[in-house]
Amino acid sequence: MEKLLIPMICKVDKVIQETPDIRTYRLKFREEGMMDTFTYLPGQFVEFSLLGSGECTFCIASSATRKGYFDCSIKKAGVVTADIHSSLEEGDEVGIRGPFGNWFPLEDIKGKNLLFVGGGIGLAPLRSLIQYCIDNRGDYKDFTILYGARTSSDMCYKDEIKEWQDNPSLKVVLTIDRPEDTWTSNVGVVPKILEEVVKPVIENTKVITCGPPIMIKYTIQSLLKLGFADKDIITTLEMKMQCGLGKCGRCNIGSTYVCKDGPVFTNEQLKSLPDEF
Amino acid sequence: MSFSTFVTDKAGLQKFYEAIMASQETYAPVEKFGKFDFKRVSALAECDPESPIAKTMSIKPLFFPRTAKVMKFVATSAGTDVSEVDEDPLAVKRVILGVKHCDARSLQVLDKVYNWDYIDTDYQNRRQNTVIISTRCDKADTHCFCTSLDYDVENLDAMDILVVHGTDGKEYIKARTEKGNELLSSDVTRHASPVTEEITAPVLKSQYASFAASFRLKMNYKEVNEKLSKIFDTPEFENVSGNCVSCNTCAFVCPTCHCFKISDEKIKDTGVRYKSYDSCNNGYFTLMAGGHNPRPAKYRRWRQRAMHKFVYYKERFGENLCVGCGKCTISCPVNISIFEVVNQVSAAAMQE
Amino acid sequence: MNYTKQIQDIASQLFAEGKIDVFVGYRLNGFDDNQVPVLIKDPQDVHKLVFTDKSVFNLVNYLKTDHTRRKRVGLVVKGCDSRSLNLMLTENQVKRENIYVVGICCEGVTDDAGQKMQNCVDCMVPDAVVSDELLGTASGADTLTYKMNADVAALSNIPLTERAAYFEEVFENCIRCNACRHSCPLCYCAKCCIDQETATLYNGANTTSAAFHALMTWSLHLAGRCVDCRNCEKACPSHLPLHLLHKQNESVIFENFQEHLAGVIPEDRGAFYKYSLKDPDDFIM
Amino acid sequence: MEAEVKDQLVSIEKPELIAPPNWEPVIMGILCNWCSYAGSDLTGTSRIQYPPNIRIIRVPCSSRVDPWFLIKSLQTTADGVLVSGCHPGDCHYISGNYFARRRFLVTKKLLNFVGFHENRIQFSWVSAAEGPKFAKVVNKVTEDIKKLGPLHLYKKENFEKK
Repeated sequence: MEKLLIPMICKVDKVIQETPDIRTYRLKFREEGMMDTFTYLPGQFVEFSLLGSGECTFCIASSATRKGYFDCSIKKAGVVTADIHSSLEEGDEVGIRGPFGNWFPLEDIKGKNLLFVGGGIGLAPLRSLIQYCIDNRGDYKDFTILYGARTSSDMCYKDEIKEWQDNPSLKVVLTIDRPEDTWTSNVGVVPKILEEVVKPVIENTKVITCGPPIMIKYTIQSLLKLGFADKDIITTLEMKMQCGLGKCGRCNIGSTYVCKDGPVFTNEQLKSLPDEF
Repeated sequence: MSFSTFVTDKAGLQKFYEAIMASQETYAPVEKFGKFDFKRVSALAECDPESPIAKTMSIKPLFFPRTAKVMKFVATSAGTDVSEVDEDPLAVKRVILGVKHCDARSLQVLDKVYNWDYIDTDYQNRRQNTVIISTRCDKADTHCFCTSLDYDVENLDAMDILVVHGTDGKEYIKARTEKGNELLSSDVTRHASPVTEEITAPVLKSQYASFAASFRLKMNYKEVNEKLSKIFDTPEFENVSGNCVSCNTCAFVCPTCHCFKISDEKIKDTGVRYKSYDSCNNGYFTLMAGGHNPRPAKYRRWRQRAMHKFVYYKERFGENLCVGCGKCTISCPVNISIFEVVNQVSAAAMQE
Repeated sequence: MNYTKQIQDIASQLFAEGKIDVFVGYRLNGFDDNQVPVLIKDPQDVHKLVFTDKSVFNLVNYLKTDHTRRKRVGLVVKGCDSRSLNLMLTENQVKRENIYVVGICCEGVTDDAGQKMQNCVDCMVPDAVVSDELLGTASGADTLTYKMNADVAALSNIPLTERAAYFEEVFENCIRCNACRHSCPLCYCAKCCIDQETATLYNGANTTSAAFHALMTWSLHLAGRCVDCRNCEKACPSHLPLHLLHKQNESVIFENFQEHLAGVIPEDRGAFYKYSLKDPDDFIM
Repeated sequence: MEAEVKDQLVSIEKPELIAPPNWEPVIMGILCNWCSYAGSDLTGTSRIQYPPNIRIIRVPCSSRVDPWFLIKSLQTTADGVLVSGCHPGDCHYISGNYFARRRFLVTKKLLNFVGFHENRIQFSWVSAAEGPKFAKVVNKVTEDIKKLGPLHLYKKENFEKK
C-alpha cells in the first residue's frame, strides 16, 4: 500500500457520445498486464485525472466480468468534466487511481429478485451491476430495470438498453419526464412509474437505486410506501471526494467516510447517518 | 522501564538547547511579523523555545505541510508520464524544540487517521525521524482548555522529551520515550545532572498543580460529548455560527485539522500535483460539480466542524480531535470560541 | 468614545417600531475588554450591545452574508465602515431602504495593547459619510489632506532589492487561508478569482509564488475601493502587513487620479470604474 | 541602473540562477486588436526587424488586460511584459484605453513596490500606422530586460518550498 496518490496511466480506447452532455470513455491501461491486476467489483469508483486540469470521482460503469477494459461515463458538469469533454479524445492518456470504496452486496442479493431504479447518469453505477448480474444470470431470479431520464435524448447507453430489451430474461421499463412525439413508452417521473407501472413484488426483492439526489429521495419514499424494508433498498451516494483514501475528510458524513465505507449504502445505514447528503 | 531525568538551571537549559542545535537538525519557533512559526534554526538567538502560546503557530506543517507535492507529470500529445517527487525535506532526522503539550498531543491524535486503512508513508517517515521536545506551560492562556479534554496532560506521552520549569527554580529535562532517552544519553546533557524519580516527582506535581489551577476555561468533557452526539438538528448551531465570516482561518491554524485538497498546476507540458490545506468552513468544500451541496449553509458547516472535533472523530478513532489549544479562537477575526460553541450547544440540548 | 446607551436605545426603538429584522452591533466578548460583532434578532438581547473605542471590526462585512441578505438591517458604522457601505450601495450590493444606519463620528479605535490603531491615526474621514442617525460631534474638516502611510513611505525609500526581500518574506508567511478576502466587506463576489476551486487557472497550492499571485490580484481588485478598515489585517493569522499593498495603491491613486478616495462621496464608483482625460500618460511609451 | 540590477541578481543568492550564457529574455506582449496588433502587422509587412523575444497575445482592447495577466505572466515564463493599445482618444470602443491607463499605472507601481524592476512592466500606445514605432518599442523593452537579466522573483519553480 504505497503511493496510492499517484495515478496509473490509462489510454482512452473509445469515446461514446451517449447524450449531448454525457460521454462514455472506454479505458485500457497503457502497461500490458495491468488490466489483469486491476480487479474491481460493481459499485466501486475510480479517481480520474486529466493531468493539468484536476481529478474527479467517477463510478466504474462496466463490470469486471467483461475483460480487457473499463468504462467511465462522464457528464459535463464542472470545470474538470468540461475539460475532459472538450479535450479528451481517443488515444489520449489519463491518470487513474483506484478502485476505491465498497461495492454492492453481491452475496446478499444472490437468489433474490432484483429491481434496478436509475435516473439520468445514475444508470452508470447500476450498469456495472446489471452487466455483472447478466453475466451471472443463474444466480438471480426476476430482473427488472426501471430507467428514467428528462427527455429521450438524455438517455444513456441506448444501444445497451436495446440489448436488454431484446433479452427475454430481463424486464425493462423506460420513462421520460415530459411527453414527446416519437416516444411510445411511459411518461412520468420515476417514483410515479414505479408505483403505477412496475408494481414490484415486495417479497424476496432487493432494490438498487441511483440517480440525482432528489430522485433518490422520492424513490425511496415510494419504495417504503410500497412496503419495502429499509435493508432491501440499496443506493449509492454521490459525495465530493478527493483522495479516495479516507484522509482528506471531504466525504465525511458524520463519522462515516463515504470513500471507504461507501458509496454503496442500504437505506437502513442511511437512516443512521446525519442528513447531510 | 524507566527513562532518565536530568536537572539543571536556566543557563543549563539554554546550553542544552544549544548543544542540540549544534548536533542535530533543529526546528524551533521563529518570530516573523509578531507571530512564531516553526522553522529550521541553527542558533538559539534566532528562535524562542518559550514563545507565548497565543502567538505560536502549530507544528502540524512540519508533518503535514501546508503544500506538498504529490507527483510531477508530463502531459503532451505524444504521451503522459508521472513520476514521484524528489526526496522529502521533512523526513530527515530532526529535533523540534519549544513544542507545546497541545501540539504534541495533536500528533498523537493525527496518527490515528494517518494509520487507518491506507498508511501515509510520508507522514510516518516524518514522525519516526522526529524527536519532540515539549515544554510544559507555566500558565494557561486565555483560550486554553487542554486539561478539560479526554487526555491526561500531566502524564502525556506524546512528546519524546519533557521540559518542566520547576517551582523550585530548576529546570527538569525528562525523557518520555525510547527516542528521547537515546538523545538525552548523548552528550547534549553535559550541563545537567541526572536525578532520580523520587526527587523530580513532587516538583513536577506541584508545577502541574499550579499550571492546572490557572485555567480560565473548564468544561465537563464527558457530558459535552454525550450531549453533542445526541443533538444534530438543533437551531443553536445557527445562533453560535451567527457572526462567523467563514474565513477558514480556524482550520488553517488548527493543529489537528487534516482536510486537504488536491490541485494541479501546469506550465506548458509539465506540471505538479499539489496537496494543500482546505477547510470544511469553506462553502466550496462539499460543492459538487452538478451544483448539489450537502452543506450549503454556514451553520451546517459549523456543525460539521464542531461535531467532527467533539463527536465524529471520537466515535471513529476513539480520540477527541480538539486538543484545546485555543489557536482557532485567537486567530478568529470575530473571536468565536469552539469552547463556547460546544458548551452553548450542549447546554441548549440540556434544556430540550 | 462611548455610545453604548444611545445604540441600545436606537436598537430597541427600531425593533419596537418594527423597522428592522436584525441589528448588527458589537458586544463584549466575555473574557476581556475586547469586543466581537453580534447579530441581534431578538429585542430582548439589545442590552448586549456596546460601543466604545474597542469596537474594531467593520460590520459592513455582515451585509454580504446569508444572515442579513434580504432582511432589514440596523447597522453601526464608523467613518471607514461607512465608506465601504457607500461603495456597497453604489455597486448595488445592498438596498438603501433595507438598512438603517447608525453613523458614528469616530475618534479612533484601539488595538489589543490599547494603542490607537495606525489607520485611525492616519484617518482622513472619521465621520460616517452615510447614516440615518449620526452620533457624536462631527470633526468638521472640509478638505482632505492625504497622510502618506509611514510604512509605505519607509519601504518606498529603501533599495529595490531590500524591498523585494521584505515582500518575499511576507508572501512566504502567507498560509493562504483567504481570511483576508472573507473578512473584507468589499469582497462580495459569489465566486472569487483567487479561490482555489478554479485552481487550474489560478494557483491552488500554497506556495510563495501562489501567495504572491493571490495577494497581488486581490489587492489590485480592491485598488481604488479599499477603505482602509484593516479587517483583513486583523483577520490574518500570520499577522502579515497587508495594509502595505492597499495603502500603496491608495497613495498612487490619490496622487494621480484627482484625489480619489474610495467611498467618500455617495454614488462615487471605484477609481478603476471611471477615468479622466488628465490621467498621467508619461509612463507609457 | 546598473548597480541596482546587479543587486537584484546577487540578492537572490543562488549563483546558478544568474543569467546563463546566450540567455534570451522572454517578453509577453499583450496587444490590442485594433491598433497595436495591426501596427505589429505593419512592422512585419514593412520588413522592419524587431527582436524575436516577444510573444504576442491579441486582446480585443487594452482594457481587457486584467492586472492578473501581468502577474501571471511574470510568475510563469516571462521576464518582462509589454502591453500596448491605441493612443488616447483612438480607442475602438471609445474609452477602453482610458480605463486601462489607470489600471496600468497602479499595477506598475504596485509591482515595483513589491520588488520588480519598473522596466519589467512596460506600456505603449502604438497605432495601426506606426510600424516603425512598434519595432522601436520592442527593441527598447528587449534591451531593458536584457540588462536586467532573468527574472527569478516568485517564479513557480523557484518558490515551491515553504
